Amino acid sequence: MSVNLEHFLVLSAILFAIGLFMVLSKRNVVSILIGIELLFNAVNVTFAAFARFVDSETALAGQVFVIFVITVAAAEAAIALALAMLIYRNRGTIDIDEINLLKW
Amino acid sequence: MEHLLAEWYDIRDLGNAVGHFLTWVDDRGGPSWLPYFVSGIIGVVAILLWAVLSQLGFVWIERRLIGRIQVRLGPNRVGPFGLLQPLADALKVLTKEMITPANVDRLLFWGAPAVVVMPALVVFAVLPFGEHMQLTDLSVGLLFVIAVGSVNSLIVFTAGWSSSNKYSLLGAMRTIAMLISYELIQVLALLAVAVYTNTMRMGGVVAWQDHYNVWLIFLQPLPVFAYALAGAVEINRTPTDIAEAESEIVAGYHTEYGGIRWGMFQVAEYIAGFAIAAIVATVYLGGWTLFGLEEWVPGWLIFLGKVYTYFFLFIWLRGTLPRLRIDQLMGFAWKYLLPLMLVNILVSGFEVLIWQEKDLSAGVVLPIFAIVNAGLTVAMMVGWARVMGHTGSIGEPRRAQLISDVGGVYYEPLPGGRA
Amino acid sequence: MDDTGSVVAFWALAVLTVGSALGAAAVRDLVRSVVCLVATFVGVAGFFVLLSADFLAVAQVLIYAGAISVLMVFAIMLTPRAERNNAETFFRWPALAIALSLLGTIAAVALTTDWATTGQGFEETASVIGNALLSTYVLPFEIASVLLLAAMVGAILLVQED
Amino acid sequence: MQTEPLIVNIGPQHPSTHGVFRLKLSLDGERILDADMVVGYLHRSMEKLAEERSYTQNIPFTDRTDYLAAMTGNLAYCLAVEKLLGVEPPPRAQWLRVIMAELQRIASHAMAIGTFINDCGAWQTPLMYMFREREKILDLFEMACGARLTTNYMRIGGVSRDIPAEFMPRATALVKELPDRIREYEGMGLGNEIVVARARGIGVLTAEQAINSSVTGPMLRGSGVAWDIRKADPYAAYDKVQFDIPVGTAGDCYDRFLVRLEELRQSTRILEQALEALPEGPVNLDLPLAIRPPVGESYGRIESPRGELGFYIISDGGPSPYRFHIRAPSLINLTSLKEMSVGLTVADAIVVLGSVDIVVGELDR
Repeated sequence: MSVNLEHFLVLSAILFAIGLFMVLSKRNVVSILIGIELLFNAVNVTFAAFARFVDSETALAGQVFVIFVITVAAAEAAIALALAMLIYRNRGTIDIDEINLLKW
Repeated sequence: MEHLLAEWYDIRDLGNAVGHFLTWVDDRGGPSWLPYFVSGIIGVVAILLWAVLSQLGFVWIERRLIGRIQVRLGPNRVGPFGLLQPLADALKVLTKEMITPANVDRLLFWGAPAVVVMPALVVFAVLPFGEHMQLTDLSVGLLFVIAVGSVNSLIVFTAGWSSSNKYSLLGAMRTIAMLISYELIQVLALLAVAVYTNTMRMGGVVAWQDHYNVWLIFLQPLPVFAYALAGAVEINRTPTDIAEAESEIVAGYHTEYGGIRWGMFQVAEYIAGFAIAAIVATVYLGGWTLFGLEEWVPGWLIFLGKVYTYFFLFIWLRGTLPRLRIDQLMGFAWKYLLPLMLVNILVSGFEVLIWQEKDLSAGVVLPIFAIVNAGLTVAMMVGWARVMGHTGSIGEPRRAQLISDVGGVYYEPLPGGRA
Repeated sequence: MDDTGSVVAFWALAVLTVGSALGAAAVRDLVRSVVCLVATFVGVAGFFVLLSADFLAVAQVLIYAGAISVLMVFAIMLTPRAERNNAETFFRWPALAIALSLLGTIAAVALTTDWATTGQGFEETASVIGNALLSTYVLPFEIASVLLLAAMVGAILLVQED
Repeated sequence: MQTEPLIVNIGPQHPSTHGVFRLKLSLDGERILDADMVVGYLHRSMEKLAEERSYTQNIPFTDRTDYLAAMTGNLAYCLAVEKLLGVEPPPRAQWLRVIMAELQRIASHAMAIGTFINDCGAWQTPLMYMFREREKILDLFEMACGARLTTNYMRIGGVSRDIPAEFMPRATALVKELPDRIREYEGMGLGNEIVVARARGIGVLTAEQAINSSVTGPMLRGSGVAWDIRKADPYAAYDKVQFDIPVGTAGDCYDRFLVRLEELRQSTRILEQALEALPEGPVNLDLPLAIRPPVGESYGRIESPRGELGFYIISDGGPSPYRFHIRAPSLINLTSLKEMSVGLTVADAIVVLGSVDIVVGELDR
């Protein structure tokens, strides 16, 4: 029995699906953010798995890319949570069903 | 591995005995993973045993020492010199009732003390107790210890939040705020070390110090100070025990815990204290080496000596200093330490660059760097304090004014609205 | 990667990661959801170690488990208790369908493609990544730092009171 | 943003409230929006009980109001009753009263300083040092009257008994070593950057505010008002001793701390003079135990370690007071707590509370 690239890919696909489900269906802005973080993590695992398993000249490029993803994720989380705070401050709720100013 | 090993009875490095045992296991046949498994188990059990025994010992030492500092005797009734006091304490904690208040988030409330010891213990996995006495020499050991420490804050927060107690909540928020600030300081402190030693392996850092026969504390005086402070913040020791400030918020995040659950927090705090002491000893104080003495004295004894000496500092500070306020502590991190640490990294980078580019001999440059860095540290610390407008308590009156007649009013508001 | 240790580690981590990710999606209380998320992050860090990306693993723990989740906890704490549920909108079943079909697609692609694999792990990743960041990828590196700065300033501006 | 303040109850059971006192804080994060003090958890109805007992039987009550300064409590009450009776105790009793009151002041201030640094977050060390001297003083009290805390030593018309022979050498030795000890305390508190950082500029009470809210004692002097009843309205033998009034200038916790430290020195100075001047003679007027003062009212006040301690007594000519009221400095000093602590943080509020130096037994009689 061994662990191959496919194992990691399927695993990250599962993580991705869970994250996607949360992003699409959750009511709370913070829950949606949790989903987005799961998406990022799924992608990161894929990157690292490809870097590890796939035969390539620049094998570590995948890991470097993960670094960038983590950086962007940190920035994204900070901004998104600031936005959530702002929405809460202005609208008194962080329920996305209630945040419908752009809906007509 | 084998070619490095001395005889099994060479206790200068207990790794020898373990290595021989593993070869013996390997020779008996069996699956290939067995030696790894066995060595892992041995390492984990050894670290656990050491941590718990040290903790028990230091409960007694701390209480006696603090007693000595406070002109009293300390525990002296249970056993000779009160030596069995830690056992009595442990028994008491074990038999006390664990109260679960109403309205707590039960799962998190019970879970937090169960896992709180883990991060502190995991740190020891990358710390070399001796040349071969290291569970794993992770290539990013320096970052690893910080990363694990940051997990600790989350557990503490969980404990405080789930208690549904306002004191706990305040303590938890304080913990998080402080740890985020001081994590940055820790990273910058250890980054300067990585700049110098060109490695993030703990073993590599020790080897570097051994090779150049110099401790990093001499080359990096500012980071040592910063790391020591950040470590004290992380383990909630005075003068930075703000998260469990007894006089303000009772016991902070573990106010609602009793019995062995409280005991787990206590154990975790001690072990985290040992972890900080061990990191400082490894990174800045030469780890298990002592300028050649490790040839004769077991390296792990040297290492433990350094760890315990450093831990003694914590005890001393606890017996001596009052507590800072949280905004003072945070301001110190962001306004004072952070700029200095950034400058320090720049300086370290320049020094390493000069050293490498000019191809100078270590014997010449390292003493110069040490003197330059020490001077620079003092100059920066004093100068930046002046720039920040801190004059210290020098300007404050040391005596009240003495008046011989009643009735006068001598009130003057403080200058600059320092309220 | 066929030694027993790796296999056992993979499956253990898989159970931890997927289980806690499911937990993050399923539990009702938002704080518990974040705790589950932290467990997921730690599991993913474990995968990074398995994939001989130890620098990534540490960065993962440091940034995701140490910083981002703390940020989320703060955001949750700043909202009132009534807002701390983790419920779904009416879009639950369609979302589940979309997610499952995507999972199926990715899994099918992953399993049917013939990847040009090699068995080599990496020895020392941190220094190689560091060199790469400051040579090949110096432009993205700088852009990322500008992005972080912008995000920092933006976040402060956004939540500034009046 | 709609936020609601976090209400945190400091006390009634809390390590830093020095007893069962409750401080209700409204917090915005860590900042105090409102501070509300709730007293009454230790109310023992002493003022009413005293109306049912004879004048002499009431003396033990005065031990138990300010239990950290029982001697001064006794003294104030006895002064009030003596005023009512129009009697003057013999000189030896007057000097003994000064000695006991000043010893008590040192013991009480030592406790106040120790707990203050404790409230700043020190881990018991200053308190233990202060206790060292306090123990010696309590030993002296034990010699004089057999009790350490609730002394019940003063009597109407003098003191209950003369001091034993071994009292004087012990007291003289103590007074000799006190200046050194005080220097030690000074180093412990003022030589410590953290104490200064925690106390300077915190809990400012201007002279005007202090006077308006009838604050007395070290708090008033810390706000820069030179006021001391020992000088303004001398009692016992205080008109025969030399001492100065220490005053602060800024009215913050630090200055109150300075004033208390300096008062330790001044008390030592008074003790030196009093031990020197102690005359021979009777210590008591030997009044009968059951006295019936003439109809009238009197107010006896002294400078207790915490401020002006006054006993207001109305006599209807009967064997027990018609009205017995205590002006407790702890309670009145504490009323300015809100003024001092709003706008500060939780940690500061504890320091401010420590600098007020309350005794809950006096807060709720």
